[in-house]
Amino acid sequence: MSFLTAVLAVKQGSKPLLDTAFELEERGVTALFGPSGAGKTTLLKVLAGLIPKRHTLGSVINSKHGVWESEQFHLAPDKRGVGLVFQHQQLFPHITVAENLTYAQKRQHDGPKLSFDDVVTIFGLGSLLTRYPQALSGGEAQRAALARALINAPRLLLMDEPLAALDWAARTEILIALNQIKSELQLPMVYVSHQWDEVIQLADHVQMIEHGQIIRSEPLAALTTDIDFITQEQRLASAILMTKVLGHLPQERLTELTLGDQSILVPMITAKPGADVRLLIRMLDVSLVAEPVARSSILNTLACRVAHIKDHEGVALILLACEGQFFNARITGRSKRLLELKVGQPIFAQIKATALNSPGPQDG
Amino acid sequence: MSFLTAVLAVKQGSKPLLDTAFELEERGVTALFGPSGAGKTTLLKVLAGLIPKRHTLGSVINSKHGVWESEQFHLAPDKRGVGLVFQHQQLFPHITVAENLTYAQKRQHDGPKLSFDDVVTIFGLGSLLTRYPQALSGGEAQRAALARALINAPRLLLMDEPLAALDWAARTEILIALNQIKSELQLPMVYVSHQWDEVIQLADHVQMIEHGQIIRSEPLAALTTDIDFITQEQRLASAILMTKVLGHLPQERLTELTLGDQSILVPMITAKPGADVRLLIRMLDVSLVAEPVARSSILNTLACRVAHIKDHEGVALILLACEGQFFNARITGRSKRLLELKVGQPIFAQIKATALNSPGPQDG
Amino acid sequence: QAEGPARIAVAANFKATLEALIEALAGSEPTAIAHYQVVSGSTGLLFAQISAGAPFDLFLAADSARPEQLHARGGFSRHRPKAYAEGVLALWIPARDAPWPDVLANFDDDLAIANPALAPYGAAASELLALPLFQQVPRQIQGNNVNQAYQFVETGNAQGALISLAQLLQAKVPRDQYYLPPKTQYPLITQARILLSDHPAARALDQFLSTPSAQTIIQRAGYRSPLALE
Amino acid sequence: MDQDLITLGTSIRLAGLTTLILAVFGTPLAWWLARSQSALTAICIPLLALPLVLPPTVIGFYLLLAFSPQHFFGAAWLNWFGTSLAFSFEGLLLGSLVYSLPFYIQPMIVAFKEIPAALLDAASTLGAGWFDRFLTLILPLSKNGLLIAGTLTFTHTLGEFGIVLMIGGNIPGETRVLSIALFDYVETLNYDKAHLLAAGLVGFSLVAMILIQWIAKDRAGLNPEARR
Amino acid sequence: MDQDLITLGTSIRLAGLTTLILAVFGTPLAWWLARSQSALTAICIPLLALPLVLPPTVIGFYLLLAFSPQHFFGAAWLNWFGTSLAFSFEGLLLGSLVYSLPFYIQPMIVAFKEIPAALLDAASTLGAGWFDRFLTLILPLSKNGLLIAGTLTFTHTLGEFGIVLMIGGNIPGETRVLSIALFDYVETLNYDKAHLLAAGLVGFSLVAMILIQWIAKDRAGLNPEARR
Ligand SMILES: Nc1ncnc2c1ncn2[C@@H]1O[C@H](COP(=O)(O)OP(=O)(O)OP(=O)(O)O)[C@@H](O)[C@H]1O
Ligand SMILES: Nc1ncnc2c1ncn2[C@@H]1O[C@H](COP(=O)(O)OP(=O)(O)OP(=O)(O)O)[C@@H](O)[C@H]1O
Ligand SMILES: [Mg+2]
Ligand SMILES: [Mg+2]
Repeated sequence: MSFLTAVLAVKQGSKPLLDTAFELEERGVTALFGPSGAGKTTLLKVLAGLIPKRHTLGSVINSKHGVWESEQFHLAPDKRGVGLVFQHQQLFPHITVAENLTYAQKRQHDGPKLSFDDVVTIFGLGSLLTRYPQALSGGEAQRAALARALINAPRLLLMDEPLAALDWAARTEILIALNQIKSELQLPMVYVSHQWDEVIQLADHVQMIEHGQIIRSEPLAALTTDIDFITQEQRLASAILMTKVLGHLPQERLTELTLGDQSILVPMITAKPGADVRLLIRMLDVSLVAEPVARSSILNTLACRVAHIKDHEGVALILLACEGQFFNARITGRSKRLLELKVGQPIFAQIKATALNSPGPQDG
Repeated sequence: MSFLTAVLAVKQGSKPLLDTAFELEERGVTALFGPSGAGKTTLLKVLAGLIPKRHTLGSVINSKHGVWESEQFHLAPDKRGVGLVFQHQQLFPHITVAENLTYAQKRQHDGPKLSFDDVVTIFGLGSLLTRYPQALSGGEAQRAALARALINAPRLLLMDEPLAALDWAARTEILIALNQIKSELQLPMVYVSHQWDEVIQLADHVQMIEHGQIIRSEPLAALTTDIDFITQEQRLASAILMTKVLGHLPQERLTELTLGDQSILVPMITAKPGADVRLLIRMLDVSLVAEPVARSSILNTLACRVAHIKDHEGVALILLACEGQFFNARITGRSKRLLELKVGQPIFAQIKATALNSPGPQDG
Repeated sequence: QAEGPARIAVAANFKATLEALIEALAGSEPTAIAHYQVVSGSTGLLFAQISAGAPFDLFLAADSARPEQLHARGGFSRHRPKAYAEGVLALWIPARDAPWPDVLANFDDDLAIANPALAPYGAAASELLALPLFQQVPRQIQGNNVNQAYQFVETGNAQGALISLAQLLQAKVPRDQYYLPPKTQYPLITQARILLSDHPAARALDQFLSTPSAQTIIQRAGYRSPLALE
Repeated sequence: MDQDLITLGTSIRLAGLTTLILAVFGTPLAWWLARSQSALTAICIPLLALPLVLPPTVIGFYLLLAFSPQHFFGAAWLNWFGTSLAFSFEGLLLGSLVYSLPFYIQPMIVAFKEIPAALLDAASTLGAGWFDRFLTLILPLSKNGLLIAGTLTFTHTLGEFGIVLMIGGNIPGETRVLSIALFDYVETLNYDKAHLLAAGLVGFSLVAMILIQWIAKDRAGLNPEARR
Repeated sequence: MDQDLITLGTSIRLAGLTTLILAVFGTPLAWWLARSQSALTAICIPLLALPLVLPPTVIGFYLLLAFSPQHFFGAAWLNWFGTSLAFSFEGLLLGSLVYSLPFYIQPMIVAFKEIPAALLDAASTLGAGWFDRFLTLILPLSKNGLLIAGTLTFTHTLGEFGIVLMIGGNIPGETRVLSIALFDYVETLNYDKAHLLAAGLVGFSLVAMILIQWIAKDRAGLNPEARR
């Protein structure tokens, strides 16, 4: 079931800013991805109800909670229960950070609720509570804005590049927190970001937008193994492998994961044996060898089969099938010839253990 | 010679926001790197003269162009010739994008000058010139702000996370342009960013700031091969290798570079044979093997020597010396034992050609 | 000063009459009207201005106190103040529907008068009311001057006014709408003038005011002549 | 001076009520004028400033005409409330409202035009409805405007006497206000009393205004000091 | 009506000059009051609103005292310029300036308080000095304030007559202004002329204000419409 289905049309004068069908899954995080000026911010604003009717003629939004927008009708933003984290924060300047939070808390929607203290801890706002927004740094303001949106208990959370001004450490921490919130609170979210790394750590669905139109909408896993997509968007291409924890090797600070019958070693994570773990496999981190290398710093060699080959401007994109899941490698044409790669052929994929990424707590 | 030397002290009430010595090289880009709230924005503002004297008591700034700040003295911002690209853009809302640019152009400082058309082309503002800033998307506004600062011909350009709201493609393009501007116009720049990838593509010097103090200030190359730094900041660790173009292999879309006596193949770039090329080697992209692997998708295997080993929480950081230059590998403790690594020992480093990055135009 | 027209400062209630007087003075020679500039205002205001050195040549006050004061203070005029008119109080009740005695006995509506502190007609009216003129003293609505008191009634907001006869004549109010209380029942409302300069036109007007023809005009306008009394 | 105290009371009541009523009804009106896209506002804003071009006494005269039971408005009022507007405190209040409206509304329009729409958007996604936003954002964010509009209205109503005299009729304890008393003293050359009263009025107003300013002081640092 | 035309000329000259002079000198003053951190401003803002609490006639009276050659200021003026201030157009202008100052300054303070400091910072790094910033940023960004402050000042000066009557002396062609003429017509029960003049004044002002608003129309979309 979907959280909402919509036809979105936004015009500025005669210029269409948005003109597309849109559907949002009931569960999980949908990443909205697209170039600058594609209409991402505009899309979030229509969903939140912030664009006045005269600009949205022709839009229809049917949500799980009722009609939000139709030919004659426009449900006021404060009635939609949609949280929005703005690109430019928009903290209320006349009250402190703490008051910004309580403002949102007092007006909670009927979505999943977080306590004040939890939110303050998650976003590291402890020392900033008595500050006025003007006295925050860019990253501090962004954290406060996220906190304010979450404590408001929205039914749907829209986030417009919420981590753009954050350093790596804060970003990682908040991504982990958002992942927890997603799974524990089952709060549906739309996440706009230019950072594919962020998207892939958080998203379940990806929608690509360009020139005001949703041009793709797919589960993350489908997208990352779609060879055409990968060809087009090589810079983005990463895949997700679903694995389970087999056990930990504390003295080596490694965790052993199983992927079907094979095993993969990754830097130690906290998940319990048997837990599901999502592994990020970046195309660029995969190398192929004809046979396993004895003495190499690369710990993981997976036996795979070539599922698809696509030549593209001197580079070969290889879709690899391994225990029923897929991931990609990107190699040069020269390497392809050297390895005499063909579809269906068995091959060994080397993945650096250190290159693996999982959304749970982990070392860098 | 340095562009400026300074002692910076900024207080808000009794709270010190900045309290540090600071020096800026005359040439090249200095990256200012540090966590959220460290004082980066504050530092740029003192340099630009935007913090009033009563908050900067004790600050002294001596620039190449004269004294900017001393015990009694505060040179007005409009006299310093310092360009500043703000975290929140600050385009003038009452005039169009084109008028924002001409505003800056009419008030050019005596720094290196770019033409209106060049700036518009570099930042892709062609279709936005008649728009008012309110009608720009986040990324569009950021490009316009950068353009405005550059067309103003500053002597020194300060940029506060100028690419944070940009998508990957725009970011890459602008980084390339900034690199060109750096080398062609010799405009000194300070660049604040949370993205180490950006820093490493652009910067010549790196200064790390924390709690209002500059804790490190080094040439990029020194920093990226400093094993202690790498240990601490593993997520950042990349190294730069200085190479020269040997020739191109157009049919394979590869370019051959030389590193001393060895050669490296990278996706084809446009630089002419003999040109200097800066290669980004990310620690995570380097794997080590005891002997070269015959049939592998990894094209480049460099003969190196282990220069230093540092064990850190189950992981081993290896500093590799190759033809007089240095780069790093990060491997698991298990791999280290497997390879029986010791300082001084010869070893082969595999680097995926596709993983190499150069600041010039290139494919992804 | 002698170059330009003579500036005559006049209490607002006398302005229309003064203009008629100037016309009469000019007689067959209409250009002579241009020798006069009439500035009207409340007596208090004009007095304050003259005290501050206003360039007026002749001052026609609505009372005799202020010309006297100007004279007494010295420095403003070597001339003596002279009375030029005497005000007549009239009780105006436009909607009168009974003989006057009944009206005086039963009137219980709002009565407009001029501010007794500022205007001599107000002070006179106030005394008249204290007599009492009416059987029960009505609520008094004060205008700044008689003209405002007149407007209160004219606009229908007040039902009666104790104001000057001159106004009623000027406004051509039918005779049956007003009643003239006996002049013995209220103090004399002597209006005095004082010459402030030697401007020839001003002198001419000053002298003209004492002539019978001028006094006739003044009487016709609803004033009594102070000269006739002497 | 007893009389003057009563008069002072009437004055303060008049100025206070005028300011209060304008604050209650004028504020939303100013918001509408500042924010509406309707072409109507382009006419309404000048229209509301029009009372200013006429001398107060003249406005007073026209109001007096309107208040008259012979005219529609005055007759209707008389019908509903049984009392006439002229020479009553209510009439005075109405006149002050008409005349002071621009002094209240115009600064408020300026203040309201500057409130960033995005902040209101943020509040509405947080679940704040129109009235909620008005109370919790619009008013606090236009504090400077409110302060100045209130000050202008209050002081101007205190000082105004042209209209007040015309439609009030200077009835002691009812429609006699301080400005008329002061005017009387000056006109009757009672300078000592005039000076005393003027000094008192000025002193009182100054202290009141400084006090209000101090209470409403900008504690958030929403001022040029703000570093971002 | 010839007379009235001259009077209209004097009125427009007075209102125009008052507005112009206040625009030139009041604008920087308002900026200083809005932006200065100095404790002085906390006193100055109320102080400048003070003329409003006194009835215009009373202010006029005090001004008349000040203008009188028996007092320091009047004497000094006479010394320097050889003419007296009272009953001259210059005196009228001075009086109007004093009385209209708050109407100009207060809305400008509101407008100026809202200008984002960061935009000024941006301009100064681009090389714009103080005066440059004032002309190219501060003024355009406070256009709404300027418009409203100007309108208030102009209309109020047109309509004001208490001060003008007191210190001007109602001298035709020199200090007789439209508001006094209108006042006179009403006072002397000359209603037809009064209605005509009032209608003319109101009509003229309305057209002028709508025109100015239209010229100064917000073409940048700095309004609630602005989508960000
Ligand atoms: N008021 C307006 N008038 C005209 N065009 C507008 C207006 N507002 C936005 N646009 C255009 O609409 C398009 C979509 O804008 P939007 O802000 O949704 O982009 P975005 O996808 O969020 O981009 P970014 O990643 O840069 O923030 C952009 O091309 C922008 O220039
Ligand atoms: N007016 C103020 N009062 C108190 N503290 C302030 C004020 N302004 C800034 N700070 C604090 O000063 C520190 C430095 O701020 P600054 O904006 O320079 O950080 P930054 O390094 O740019 O961070 P970011 O990457 O998040 O933008 C922050 O901790 C911030 O909270
Ligand atoms: Mg956007
Ligand atoms: Mg910052």
